[in-house]
Amino acid sequence: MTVSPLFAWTDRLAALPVNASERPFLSQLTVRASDPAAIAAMGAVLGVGFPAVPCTFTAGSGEFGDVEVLWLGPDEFLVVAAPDLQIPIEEALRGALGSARGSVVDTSAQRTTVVLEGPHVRDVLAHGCSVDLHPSAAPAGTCVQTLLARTGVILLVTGADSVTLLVRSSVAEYLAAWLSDACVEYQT
Amino acid sequence: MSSPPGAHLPEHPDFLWENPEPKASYDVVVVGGGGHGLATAYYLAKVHGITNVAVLEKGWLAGGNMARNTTIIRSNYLWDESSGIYEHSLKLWEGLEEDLGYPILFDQRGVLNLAHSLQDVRDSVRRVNANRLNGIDAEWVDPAGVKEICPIVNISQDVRYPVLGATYQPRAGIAKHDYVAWGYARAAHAMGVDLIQNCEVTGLETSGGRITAVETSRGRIAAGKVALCAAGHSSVLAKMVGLRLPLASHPLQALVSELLEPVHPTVVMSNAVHVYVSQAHKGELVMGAGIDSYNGYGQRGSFHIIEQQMSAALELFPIFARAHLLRTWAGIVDVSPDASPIVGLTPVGGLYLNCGWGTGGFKATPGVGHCFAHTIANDKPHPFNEPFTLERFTTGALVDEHGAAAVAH
Amino acid sequence: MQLIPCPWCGPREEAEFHYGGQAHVAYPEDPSALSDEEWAQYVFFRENPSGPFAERWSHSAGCRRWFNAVRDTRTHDLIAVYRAGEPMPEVIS
Amino acid sequence: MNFRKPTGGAIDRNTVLRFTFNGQLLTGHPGDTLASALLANGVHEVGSSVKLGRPRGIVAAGSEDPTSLVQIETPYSEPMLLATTVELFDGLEARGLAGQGRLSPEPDPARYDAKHEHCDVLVVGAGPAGLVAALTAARSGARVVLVDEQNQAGGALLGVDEYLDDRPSAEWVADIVAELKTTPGVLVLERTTAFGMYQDGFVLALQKRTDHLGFAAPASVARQRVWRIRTKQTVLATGAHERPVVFANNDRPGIMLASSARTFLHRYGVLPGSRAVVFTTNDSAYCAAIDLAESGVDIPLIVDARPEAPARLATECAARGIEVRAGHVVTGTEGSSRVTDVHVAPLGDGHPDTVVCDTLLVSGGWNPVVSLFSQARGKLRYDSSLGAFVPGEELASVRVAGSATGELDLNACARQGRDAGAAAVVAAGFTPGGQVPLPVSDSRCTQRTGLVLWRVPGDEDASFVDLQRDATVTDVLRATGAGLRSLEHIKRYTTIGTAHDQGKTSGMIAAGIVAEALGVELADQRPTTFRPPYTSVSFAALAGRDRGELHDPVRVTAIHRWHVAHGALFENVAQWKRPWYYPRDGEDLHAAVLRECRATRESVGMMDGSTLGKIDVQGRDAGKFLDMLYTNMMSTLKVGRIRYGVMCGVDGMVIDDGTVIRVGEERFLVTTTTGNAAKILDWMEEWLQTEWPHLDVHCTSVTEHWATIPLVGPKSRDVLAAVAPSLDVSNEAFEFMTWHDTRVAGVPARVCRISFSGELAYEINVTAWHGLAVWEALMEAGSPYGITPYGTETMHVLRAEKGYPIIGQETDATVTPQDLGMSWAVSKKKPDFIGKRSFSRAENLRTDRKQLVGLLPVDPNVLLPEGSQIVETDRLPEPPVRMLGHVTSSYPSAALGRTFALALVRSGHERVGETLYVPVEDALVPVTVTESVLYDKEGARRDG
Repeated sequence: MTVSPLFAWTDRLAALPVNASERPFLSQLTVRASDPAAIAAMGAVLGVGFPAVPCTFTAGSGEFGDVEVLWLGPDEFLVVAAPDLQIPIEEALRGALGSARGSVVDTSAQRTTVVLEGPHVRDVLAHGCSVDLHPSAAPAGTCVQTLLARTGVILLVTGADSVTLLVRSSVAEYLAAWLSDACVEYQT
Repeated sequence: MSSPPGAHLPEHPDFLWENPEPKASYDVVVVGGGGHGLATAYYLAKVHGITNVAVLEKGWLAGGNMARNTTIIRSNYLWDESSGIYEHSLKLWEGLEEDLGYPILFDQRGVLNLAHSLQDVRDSVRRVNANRLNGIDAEWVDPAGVKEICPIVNISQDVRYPVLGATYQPRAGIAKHDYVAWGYARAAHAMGVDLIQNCEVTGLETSGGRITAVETSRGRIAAGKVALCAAGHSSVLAKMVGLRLPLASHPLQALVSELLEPVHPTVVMSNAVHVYVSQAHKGELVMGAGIDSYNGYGQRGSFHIIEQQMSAALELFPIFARAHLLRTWAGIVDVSPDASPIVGLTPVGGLYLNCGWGTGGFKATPGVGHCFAHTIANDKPHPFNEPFTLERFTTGALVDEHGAAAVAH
Repeated sequence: MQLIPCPWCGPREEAEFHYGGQAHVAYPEDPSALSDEEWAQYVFFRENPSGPFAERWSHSAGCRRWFNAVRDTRTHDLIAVYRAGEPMPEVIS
Repeated sequence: MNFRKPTGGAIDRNTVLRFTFNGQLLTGHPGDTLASALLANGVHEVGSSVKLGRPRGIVAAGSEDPTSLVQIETPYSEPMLLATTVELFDGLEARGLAGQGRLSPEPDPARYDAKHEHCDVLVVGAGPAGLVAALTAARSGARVVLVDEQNQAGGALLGVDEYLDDRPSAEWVADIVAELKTTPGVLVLERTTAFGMYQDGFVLALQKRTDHLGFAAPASVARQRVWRIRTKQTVLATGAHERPVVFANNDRPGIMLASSARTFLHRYGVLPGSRAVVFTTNDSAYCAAIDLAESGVDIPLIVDARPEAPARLATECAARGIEVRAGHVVTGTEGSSRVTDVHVAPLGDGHPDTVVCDTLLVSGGWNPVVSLFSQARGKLRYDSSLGAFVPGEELASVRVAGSATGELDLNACARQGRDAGAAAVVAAGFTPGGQVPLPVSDSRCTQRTGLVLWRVPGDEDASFVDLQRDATVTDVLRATGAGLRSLEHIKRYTTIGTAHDQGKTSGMIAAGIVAEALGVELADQRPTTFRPPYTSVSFAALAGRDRGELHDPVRVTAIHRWHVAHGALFENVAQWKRPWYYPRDGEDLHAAVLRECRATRESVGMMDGSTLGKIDVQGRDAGKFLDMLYTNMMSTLKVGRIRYGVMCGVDGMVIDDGTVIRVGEERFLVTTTTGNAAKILDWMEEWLQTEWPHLDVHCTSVTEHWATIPLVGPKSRDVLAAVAPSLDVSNEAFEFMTWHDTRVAGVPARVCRISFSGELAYEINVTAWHGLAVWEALMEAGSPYGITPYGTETMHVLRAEKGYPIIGQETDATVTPQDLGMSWAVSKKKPDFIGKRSFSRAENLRTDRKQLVGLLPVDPNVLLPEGSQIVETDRLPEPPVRMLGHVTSSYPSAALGRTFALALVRSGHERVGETLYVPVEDALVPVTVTESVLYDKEGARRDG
């Protein structure tokens, strides 16, 4: 039996005007690499090229289904895929990395994922996030690591009115509580 | 309606000091006309009879950290070396009003240092026990005792960082900073010390390994001895003679509310949540926060520090919710690696150093003024500042008030 | 609050960063060859100028990269930022 | 008596609002402020002065007012608000203050929040200059934010009845606001005061969102919001404040700034009195006089300090029966709770004449509002024709427009706004759009320069410079006479400018009087520093929603819910909540911990160790890297094995400890203490990125990926065997300090054989998602053995019995590994590691360092308080007493059948066997110094 960090919050999150929902148990692998060939090879095995531009993510589909690759730093990426794929993906990535300098670490349970949708998303986040989320500054495809209120998050802009947050599992409930509070004014 | 209690401070005297032109030469030039510089000049004249002294201030007297601090006075430091000099200072505070003939509003209303974790409790009890064996009044009080001393503290155990108890020093308190500085200035002036404002030191002249003069924005002033009391600017001055100091100058912010009826009878400090607060004589809440992280001489800090401080303050004092922030400001504090000062001789003959007080300088004013004057007069440290050498960073004999989880400010 | 241009992520609020003091203070090649005085200089002594200062920052809540900056400590204005390993731009006169 | 005009003003006369002031029931209308409603009821006396108890009235109409301080009592008590900025609502109760407010002991029920906003151009102030600036910027397509402290746009136009382009100014304003509000990318914030201007275009603004709604304020809406605005360019159109002239008894209620009286008239339809004398140094007050006269106020006299009155305005006055006396000044007033007479005399010398009145309107000129410009580090310049400090330089990203520059002509102000708006958008990378036409006003008052007059000679003791602080000309002259020269000193001596208004109307006058007294030029004087906030901001607004459970994140493990359900009490460790102990009915801490310890040592216990920091270290140089970080050798560790390690700072002091697991040839997993997890990862990254970028090593935090469960006690092997059938748990197959990957309770697990208690123990690591299930499976498998969950306190006792230190409890940043008796963990072989060089400093070589030892109280039932100090003698000498060290940990021990302690003691290692003394309250408790390991010294229990 598995329990996700926000399992007790499902109903409360769903009732928020940002239609929040946890996407638990995703496969997540932290990749450190800087060798272009190795990065290309890893992209190839996933079927999605690694993001070349800071603060963006790429998405695509391949052998492991839908995969997103998040830019976390100049030599750091987070690969996100459907549940239960972390072991084969880790193996595939290790294979692609080969002897190049780098690392692959299964961090699937390190963070959980919360999807927010609807017209209030940017407003609600602006109560705690100092990064400019205006569509002109943060179009779909944006991936920033920043602070939301008093905790760190990875924030993905996935569409016009949709944002995905990745948050450390231990503070997920704080994030949920904060979101609930920040949403109060937007509740109809 | 009648005048509210406490809203009216004692008048300053009709005469404070003259504004002389600098003389060509002094026996001792004190660089920095803050509390420490003025106190040093005062004790040089009073205790050692050295009155051919100039205090050089680049701005206005006591306009730096002296004008910007939250005036907490206490001596309940952990280490013997620290409690020695701070307790020496506290004893001088206790007689200072009479000594200076100036109403400095020294008010021994006690200081509570709150503990919020089990380790805080252990560290606090350790400090209380050390204080008592050093002859310093100190007690450990439980949350109910905290409430008794300061009824507005939230001692609910349901909050994020509940109050688990506190150390209490009854003899600690506050004073009125301008009154203290002006008291020293007036008394020093009366004994013949020249107080020279708008006089920035731009160079230190040495000859044969000995200080000979200071260059200033108002010309060269020859000096038998030079004593640096420049707080945040100490590194800049020391560098003029090639002396490197283990200091970093940081912004330290503080703030004040409007005048409020008395609600806060003591001083409360909480290192864990970075708040210290008292209600000053006229009724304003005076609060300080943690230092800004970066080096800065700009006398301004970052506003998120103030916001964090407010949220922490309201956890401890819900009653402050609708008090209003009236004014914020920042000083420049010179922080040493062990959060203890550097007071003593330097490799340059006749050049003396008093710096590194970080956030704790105000409370030390009389004590360090007294000891530093002794050091200058005798070319030898006073026993109370003997441990605070520059050499300790080489030998490793630090007085680590920072690392030892003792309390800053 | 300063807006600090992370060389990787662009301008972000100061609250996302961790300060690291003076830049370009290398760990000694062979500490055992140093005198106590020299070792103390490395451990405890840093420049503390009033004016341009080459210093280190880490974008701790962002990409977690350390980088260097030249900042005027009088105004707190950032004059330049540059990535770790890059030479200091010639902005200090 | 009713001073409300039958028509005029932006108020709703059809709705009556009832309010109580100083116990008196009064009425007003929507659109009123408390001040305008009081004046409409003929109430001028609001409170009293802080020092002298003299009556205080209403001087100004806005946030610059120095006197109208009130305490609001409904719907929630709030101190020290200005009647001029409190919007009236039905049921408002307020009382005047004597300079001091009162904090309510009741919890504040309101919500507060903050919001980040980003823009290309921020315009502060929605007067004519600000509106034109904002519209100019908006038309370029830039993102624009316009903030204004009033509840409606218009600025100074709200207080006049001018026509712009032949129509009421309100229509001109409304058109611009309407266009702004419909332009995409434009945010207009009313009731929003920009109070702080920081670096890099960071502006803080406070929005009062529900205060005006009174009891009708929705509980769900944040009452106040702090806007954190990050802008590329700022246009400051902050306007100017009229200032008074100081004369004898200038503080009586009924004495008001002329433009403010005009504002009360036009904005609220309120007359300041029945008969008003006007005292001015410039033209603007003539407009106030004429407007009031036309509204039925008797204006017997305009006293103009200038040698000649402006001809056209004087003619207009004459036509309305208003006498104008040029070259005259007001020298004093009479009255107690309200002015009744004004003394008028020729400027210089002359016999005073007395004029009866109930109102005295004063204008001494205008002070541009330069607070934010100054906060932005803009330099100020003294303008001698205005008698005021004005912006003295151009800043790259901050422009000033309108009367904030000292310009007082409306058309010129609007032009400045347009120019500033255009320049701002260009600087922000946009092209200005359609040009905004500049309005032409029909205002009478066109002459701009007046006479700079700070004070009229007279009774200096009653000539008030700061009405709120009761600071007089006498005080200023005493200060200069005392030798003070700096305005900052004089401010402190007199307290001028330190009240709620921060000297908005008094500061400039004080500077002028000082300059006169010292005979110096104001141009050579440095004004006192403007500091944030521009107007006061409640503490609660600044705390925002970071309160209560949102004050600081609580971190919990995947098993937290179980601990709560099973009655654990929690300890805060950094941000984590860790189970402290699990009391059963009637148990206190000691009873529960004795039970938990006994169960663990005698059978089996387990705890949630998930909070330990875990860092994956990979790369070819991982071993080399760890060799530099740890005092002991890690590169020689064999795959499959585990080693305990200590880390020091460069100063040689212990900073952390933990286990290092060699996962593969190029891969380690290191653990840190709970509180230091982030710090140690940062520490590693710092060294890797800034010192050793050539090393092939990467560090990744996996703290929360893993749930970690130490399973401890002689029966732990049996329990583990029951849940890990595929694992050979025998001592031979699974040695101490090795690890195995297996399945526990059906899920993949890494099991490490390490022990922090001396007992046979396993640390089970599973993915956090499985943590709770595995925990429950272990509880079930252990139930035949009475498996007992234990918390941090029991963990501390068990490790202390073995003499294992806790970082942060036995150490305090002054303790070396050698002090802890861990020389065995300090490599002699490695040429270098962080901290090594510091070990050979003089202080580290002393033999009398404080060292970790055990202490056994001679009386085995005496529990030493942790934090107790230790002395050498059985009698205390007079202070200061020489202290040898302190008790770091102290517990009753089930295993030892007695109490014991750990302590740091000077020369402790040499003192084993000695008797020392611990002062506990008034007694000295004798203790015997022992080795730090007190239980199972030979390690017999480790293998079960």
